Amino acid sequence: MNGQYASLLIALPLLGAFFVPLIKGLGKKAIKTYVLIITAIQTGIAAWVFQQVYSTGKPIIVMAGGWRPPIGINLYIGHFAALFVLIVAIASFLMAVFNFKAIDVEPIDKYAMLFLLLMLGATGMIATGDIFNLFVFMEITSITAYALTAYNKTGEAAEASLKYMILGGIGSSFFLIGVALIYGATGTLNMAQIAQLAGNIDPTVAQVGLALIVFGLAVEAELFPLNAWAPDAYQAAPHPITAMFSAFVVKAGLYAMARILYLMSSVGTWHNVLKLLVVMATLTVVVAEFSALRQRNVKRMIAYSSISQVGLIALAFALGTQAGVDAGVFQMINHAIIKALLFLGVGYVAVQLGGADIENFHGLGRKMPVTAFGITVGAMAAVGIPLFNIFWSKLRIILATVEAGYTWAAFLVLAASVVEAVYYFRLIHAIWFEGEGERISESIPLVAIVVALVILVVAIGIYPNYLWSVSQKAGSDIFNVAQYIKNVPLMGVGA
Amino acid sequence: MFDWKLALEAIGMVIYATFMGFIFMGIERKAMARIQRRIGPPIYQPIIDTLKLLGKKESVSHGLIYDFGPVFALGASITALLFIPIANFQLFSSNADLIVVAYLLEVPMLGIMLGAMSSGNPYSALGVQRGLLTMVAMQLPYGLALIALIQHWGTFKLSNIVALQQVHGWSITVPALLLAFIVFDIVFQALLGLEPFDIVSAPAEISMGPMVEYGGKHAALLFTQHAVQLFAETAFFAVLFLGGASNLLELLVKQIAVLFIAIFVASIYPRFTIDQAAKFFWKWPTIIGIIAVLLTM
Amino acid sequence: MSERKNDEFISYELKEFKLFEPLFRWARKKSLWIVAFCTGCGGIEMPPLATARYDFERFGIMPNPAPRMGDLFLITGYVTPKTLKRIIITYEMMQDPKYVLAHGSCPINGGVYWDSYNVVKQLDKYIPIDVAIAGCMPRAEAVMQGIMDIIRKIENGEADGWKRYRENYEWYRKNQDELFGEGWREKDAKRWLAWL
Amino acid sequence: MNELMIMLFAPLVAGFIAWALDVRGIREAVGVLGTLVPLGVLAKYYSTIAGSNPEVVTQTITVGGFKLIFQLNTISWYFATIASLIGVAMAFGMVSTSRSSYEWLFALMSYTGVLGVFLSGDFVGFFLFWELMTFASFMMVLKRSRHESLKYFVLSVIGAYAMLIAIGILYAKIGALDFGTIRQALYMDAMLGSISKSLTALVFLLFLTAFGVKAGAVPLHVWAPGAYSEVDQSYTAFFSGALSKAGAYGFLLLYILMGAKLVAALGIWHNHMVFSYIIAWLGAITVVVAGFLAVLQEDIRKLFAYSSVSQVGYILLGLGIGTPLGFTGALFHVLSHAVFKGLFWLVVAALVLRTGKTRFEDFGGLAEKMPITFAMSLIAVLSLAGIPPMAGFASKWLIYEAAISAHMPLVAGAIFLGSALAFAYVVRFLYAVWFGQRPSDLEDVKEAPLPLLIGMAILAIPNIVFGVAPGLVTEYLGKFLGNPVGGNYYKLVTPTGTYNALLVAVLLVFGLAIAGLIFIYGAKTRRIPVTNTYQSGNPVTEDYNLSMRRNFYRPLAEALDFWLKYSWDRFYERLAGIAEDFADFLREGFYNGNVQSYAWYLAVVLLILALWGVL
Amino acid sequence: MSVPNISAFYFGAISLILIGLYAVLVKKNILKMLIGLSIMETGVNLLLISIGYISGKSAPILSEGIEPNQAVDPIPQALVLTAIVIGVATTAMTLSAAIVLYKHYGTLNVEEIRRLRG
Repeated sequence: MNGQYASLLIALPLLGAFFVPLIKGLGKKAIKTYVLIITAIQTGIAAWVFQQVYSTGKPIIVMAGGWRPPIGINLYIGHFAALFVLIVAIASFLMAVFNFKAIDVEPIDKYAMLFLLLMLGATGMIATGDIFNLFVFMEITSITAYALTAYNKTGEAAEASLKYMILGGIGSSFFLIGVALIYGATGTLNMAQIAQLAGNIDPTVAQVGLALIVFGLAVEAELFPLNAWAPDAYQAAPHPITAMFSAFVVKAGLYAMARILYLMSSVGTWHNVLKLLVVMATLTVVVAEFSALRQRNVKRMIAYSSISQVGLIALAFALGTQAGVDAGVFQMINHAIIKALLFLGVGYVAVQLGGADIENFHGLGRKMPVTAFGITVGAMAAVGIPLFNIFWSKLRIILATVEAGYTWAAFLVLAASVVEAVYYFRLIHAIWFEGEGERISESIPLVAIVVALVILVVAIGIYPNYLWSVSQKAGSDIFNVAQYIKNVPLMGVGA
Repeated sequence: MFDWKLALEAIGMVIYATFMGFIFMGIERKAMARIQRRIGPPIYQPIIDTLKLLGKKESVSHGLIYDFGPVFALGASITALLFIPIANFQLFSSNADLIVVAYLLEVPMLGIMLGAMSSGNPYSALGVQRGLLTMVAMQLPYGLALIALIQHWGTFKLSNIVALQQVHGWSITVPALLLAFIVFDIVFQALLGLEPFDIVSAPAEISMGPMVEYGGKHAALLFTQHAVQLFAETAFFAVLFLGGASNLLELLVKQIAVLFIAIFVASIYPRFTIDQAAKFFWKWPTIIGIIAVLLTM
Repeated sequence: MSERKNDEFISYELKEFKLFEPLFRWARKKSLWIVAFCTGCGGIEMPPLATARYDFERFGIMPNPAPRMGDLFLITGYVTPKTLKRIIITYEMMQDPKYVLAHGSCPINGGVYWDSYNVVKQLDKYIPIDVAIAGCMPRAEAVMQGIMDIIRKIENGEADGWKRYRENYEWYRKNQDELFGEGWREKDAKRWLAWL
Repeated sequence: MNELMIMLFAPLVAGFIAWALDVRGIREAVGVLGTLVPLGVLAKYYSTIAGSNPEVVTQTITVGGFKLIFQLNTISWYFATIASLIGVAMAFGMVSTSRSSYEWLFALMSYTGVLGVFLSGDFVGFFLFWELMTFASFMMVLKRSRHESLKYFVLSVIGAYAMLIAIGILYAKIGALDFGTIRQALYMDAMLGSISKSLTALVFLLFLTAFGVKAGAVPLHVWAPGAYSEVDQSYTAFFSGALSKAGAYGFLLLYILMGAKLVAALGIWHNHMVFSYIIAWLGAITVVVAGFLAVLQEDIRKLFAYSSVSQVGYILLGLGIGTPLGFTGALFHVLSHAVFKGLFWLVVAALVLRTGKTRFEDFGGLAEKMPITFAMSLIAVLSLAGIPPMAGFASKWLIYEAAISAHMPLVAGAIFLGSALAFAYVVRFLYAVWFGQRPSDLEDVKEAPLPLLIGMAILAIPNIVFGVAPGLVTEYLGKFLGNPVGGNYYKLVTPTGTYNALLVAVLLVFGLAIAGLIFIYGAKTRRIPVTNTYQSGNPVTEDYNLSMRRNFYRPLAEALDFWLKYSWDRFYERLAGIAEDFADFLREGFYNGNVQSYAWYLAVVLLILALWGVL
Repeated sequence: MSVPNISAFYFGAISLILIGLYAVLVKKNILKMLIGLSIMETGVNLLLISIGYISGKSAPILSEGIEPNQAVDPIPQALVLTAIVIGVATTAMTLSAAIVLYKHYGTLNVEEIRRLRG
């Protein structure tokens, strides 16, 4: 059985999205269950693909329309893509469960469509092997993200989505210029072939093209000066969508940036692009942490924390060493789990107690103990406390950073994580030891999800070996480009 | 294995020290009187006083610790005494060195404090506070003087120091140790609680300081302890700086010489208040001590 | 009377130390500590004794502020009820054997203030006096003579004021309560609390 | 071989069970059992470690790609036994003082953390358990007060991250993380000098901050008073008894791993190793400053907190001297400080539990009401003040010997002053709490509960045993340090001095006998009430409290007013304020909500890219 | 493919992009910003087309008269098609957001729309 049905990963959400208007008449609950089923199937397929790729060790190549690359567009589902498509699917499934409780604004069918398209866009960005296809999927993700940010129909939501659109628009147009330059220089759009030809193209054009592509993707991946839209978008978007944003949408952009960065590694001036990225990533971590320090709105605080952790991943990728990339991937997985847990918890509190201000969190320990416990574990894990999962990945990243010679970056990142510890523990103190309140009943499915995620976090914290080996394989998938080129069956045509 | 000779020697030494201690207290009062052109009490007056206190028909106590305090003080003084190499009697000095003896000489202070504190009298509490602050103030120069000495002779053992002094001449002949001698002498005033630093039991202000509630046999115990302490301190001083002694008479002469220095200083100076004393101790004696220590580095 | 026996102020053990008694009597004679609690106008008469001219330290006499250690209690001059309260408390704090030396005529019979409402006419009714020195403030020589009398009395065992106080404590107590009223100690102690 | 694992994780598992069950009886039992297991395992291993052929017990597990090595050699056995001894005492203390299972969970987690720090043989395990220990103790403080706990956490996390960077640098330069290889590489490197002098200095500074924070050296001691006093006192016995020892262990580790390299890099000055001279002076300053601050405190917990900081200063000083004698003194002081400070904190726990008060002016006259606790505190007082027949004196004596014979006179002078201050604040505690007139509201105070008393007994016995027989400890330490201290188990003989503890005890008894004889000879004593004291004749009443408990050392404060103007607390508060304002400025400045300015940020980045291309 | 010769079309495209960027950066009114955005997109599309253009060749429609090697490179043209569609979608989205903003904020001036900040 060749991997052709792996293309179902792309087809299923697309078809699902377009069938939504048909069942619009059956009422809101039906639509939500429909979305749940679609995401469940998607998770099943993704799990099967993951098992297939990791057992055989060979990536699955899907040729669109049977055309062999570089003419046709191919989906390259390697170790990383398999892993991350699974994470995207699981996260969407969890958020689909959360939809039941969190979403009641009127046009549910449009929400369901956008929800599925967002999942599609992210999966596509990760799986594609062609840079223009990457641009198309990126645009799908961005447009659905703009719509979903404005979904709440409040003034703030519209303002946030406007900011996102303008900045996203500029970013994607420059990304397109980059693609045009690369295409102009190499004459092909297929990533594998670009990697082959990148060596002998004119260095200035290659550098400008690479810089512009990285710039375009950096807007999507929230690096320092370009992430001004992110806090507002996270705050204004509906709760499940914020969770999806931080869990995988940003990461898809980050992965794409890393993929292209390492493809073009044979370009002459590759190293100072990396240096620029290290500087931007460190600044992201520092600025985001400091801005979260005196935050009244907990959702915005966790948004800042998510941006800073993503900055940490970007730093790991920008180190340019195998250890750095592995650590970055490991951090990506842990961060996805943590942020899903945190945004789920905070969102659920905002839904139950109306609003995500710190006042509602006073005495949460008594009002909603399980959610409070989930948020506490998520916060402690995010800070990097030993028995939880981020500790291992943060340790890996710091060791890789210092090994790569950026000791100053390690200093700044650790100073920032001290600040992170301060505001997270202020939150924990507010939850458990301040204010009082009587117990409110919490819905069973959400409690189940929170407990499952907590168990996952602690399990990885105590026994990270399996996940570390998975992320090592995924890291090598990105890092050694030669293996990537061998895997893609190029037709050997080209200049 | 219990060698009787050492035990007898020890008991003899304790009796001798107590007796000589009382005589020293008598000399002290007699000399003060003679300086003030008074006849002054007979030298053995402290013995009479102690006997009178012992003879008291009634004895009052504020509790177990009130009784334990003076007993512990006297016990500690006797222990300290037995570790100092008195003249040709080695006693137990081979088993302890300078730091141990210096600490043992300060332990009676805790005994007196314990008793005074448990009496519940505010005057005694004030006396305790002043006693402790004097001790804190004088500890730094005291330590520096001892350190200078140890660094010069290179050993902590008292018996070795005495032996070295027999060979190389007294400590005060060495210039650096002369400075240490001066510092130690100032500290000696505070250790004995004589005039410039007798804030501890300032008679006029807080009526005998810590000893205000003591009467009868408790006061007798404290007087005996003061006597033994006086003898031990002067012997310690003589051993450290004046080259110990081959026989008791020579030691006695040195002890009385040291005592007279203290008496002359005491009968001239008015009393320091406690924070003046602290500031004084941390200014001049400490500076001289540091110089002495650096010289003997 | 019986419950008076173990009154917390006075203890009644009269155990005699037969063996050392002559030694202790010699020691008591040779070392008298004065409770420097100089009441009344004679207080200024006592310091000259300590100066070079008279120097009572020759006889082992030393002014000592703490009553617990003191033996010789000097009542130097007139005694008002307010001072008498302090005198009684201090006297009872002193440990046996203790002697009282009354200076001047006021403690004997009120002296110059014989008709004053506020002076205690006969001190002997309240605390036992061993030696009284007549004179409206006797000079230093007279006081020295008084002290020599005290020493002589101690020597031949006559100075038994403290024994008299103990044996007929009841009589003394009655006189005191008669003057100050019952339970005057607690009342007086609490009087100052409001002010503090 | 996996006893090490059982020993290490038994408390953690017990903590979780106690937290999960949360039933009054079972929770305490599980907790106490959890602390007893490590002590049992360590006792079992005593024969292999300290026996004739001492062989090191090791155990390696791979976690997340890192190979964690756990080893039990002489020095780690020593520290682990002290920690578990205090842990058992803490457990007994907490049986009567802690109400919630939250405290049991995090107390036992910090216990595992400390054991992990002592047993780990490589930096990742060391850092992991170091963070775990910090986090668990922080959560104990978080429950009581936010400000103190955050101050504690920020400082110790800064320390932990400084250590992480130092580990990273070493990992980058040497490529390995376990102590054996690092030690070998650095030893070789001392000659070759491939790691530059400045880099070694940086690594030394980072390790200094990391271990200085945990040990509480002066500039970084700010968290200690708050953290020690806010927590449930019987846990503080462990907190200040064992956790501060992790800092001391860190300094010792510094010597073991980087000793040769540091000497080669930082050189020798007046035949003292420069880096050890710095540590010695750090210790000396800590002793004096914390001593003065301890004397002037009004709150009983603050007094003992500063006293802990000052006593750990002694340990640093001992380590700083650098000679084997210095090490013996320091490590002996680790034991004696853990023991008598643990005892003090249990006494404070009993006092706070029974009276509910913490300031000196509310205490008084408790000696009759709580006689056993009073006896225990008397033992602790004698030991801390350094009265000869007690453990405190033996270790302090060794440190004196080492300091003076290593020609560090001014440092030795600092210890003299420090020990006098220790004497002063300990006597102040005795007076304020146990003696004098009892305030009326303390009439119905009962004796401390039985488990707390057991805990105190556990800690009091070693005080006396190691006091009278210090040789036991020095002989064990000798195995590791090339026995600088001779003499049998009750007599210490060093090249320059001797101290015969048993003889001092015997003579003290002999002296007490003589004094007792005189005492018995006099008239039979009659007990009189507290009101029968000489107030120059005025009658005394129970209502007005005559004892002088507040501002006991007011004159000393006046003598020191020049120095007391400066305080580290205010300095750190201002620093934190500046950091928070900077954060506000950054957030308001950058995320100002205007899309236009966001677009300008993009344009600026484009400009940089354009210029980049040109460069 | 040799280095694309920098011909006039590139200057046109780049200038269009810069004009669009200028409009977004300077104009206070949201609509003007959106117009600037779409100008930028057209500029990008023009750049994309001009990359595939080979002077002197016809449009890449293989009608009967045109041989493959006479036609211009068809791929960029395909890319531009999708880019235009995406441009339309984004512009529609931003305009609807502008309408909602106007309804809530009552103004289109970018300075006033600043509720989400800090």
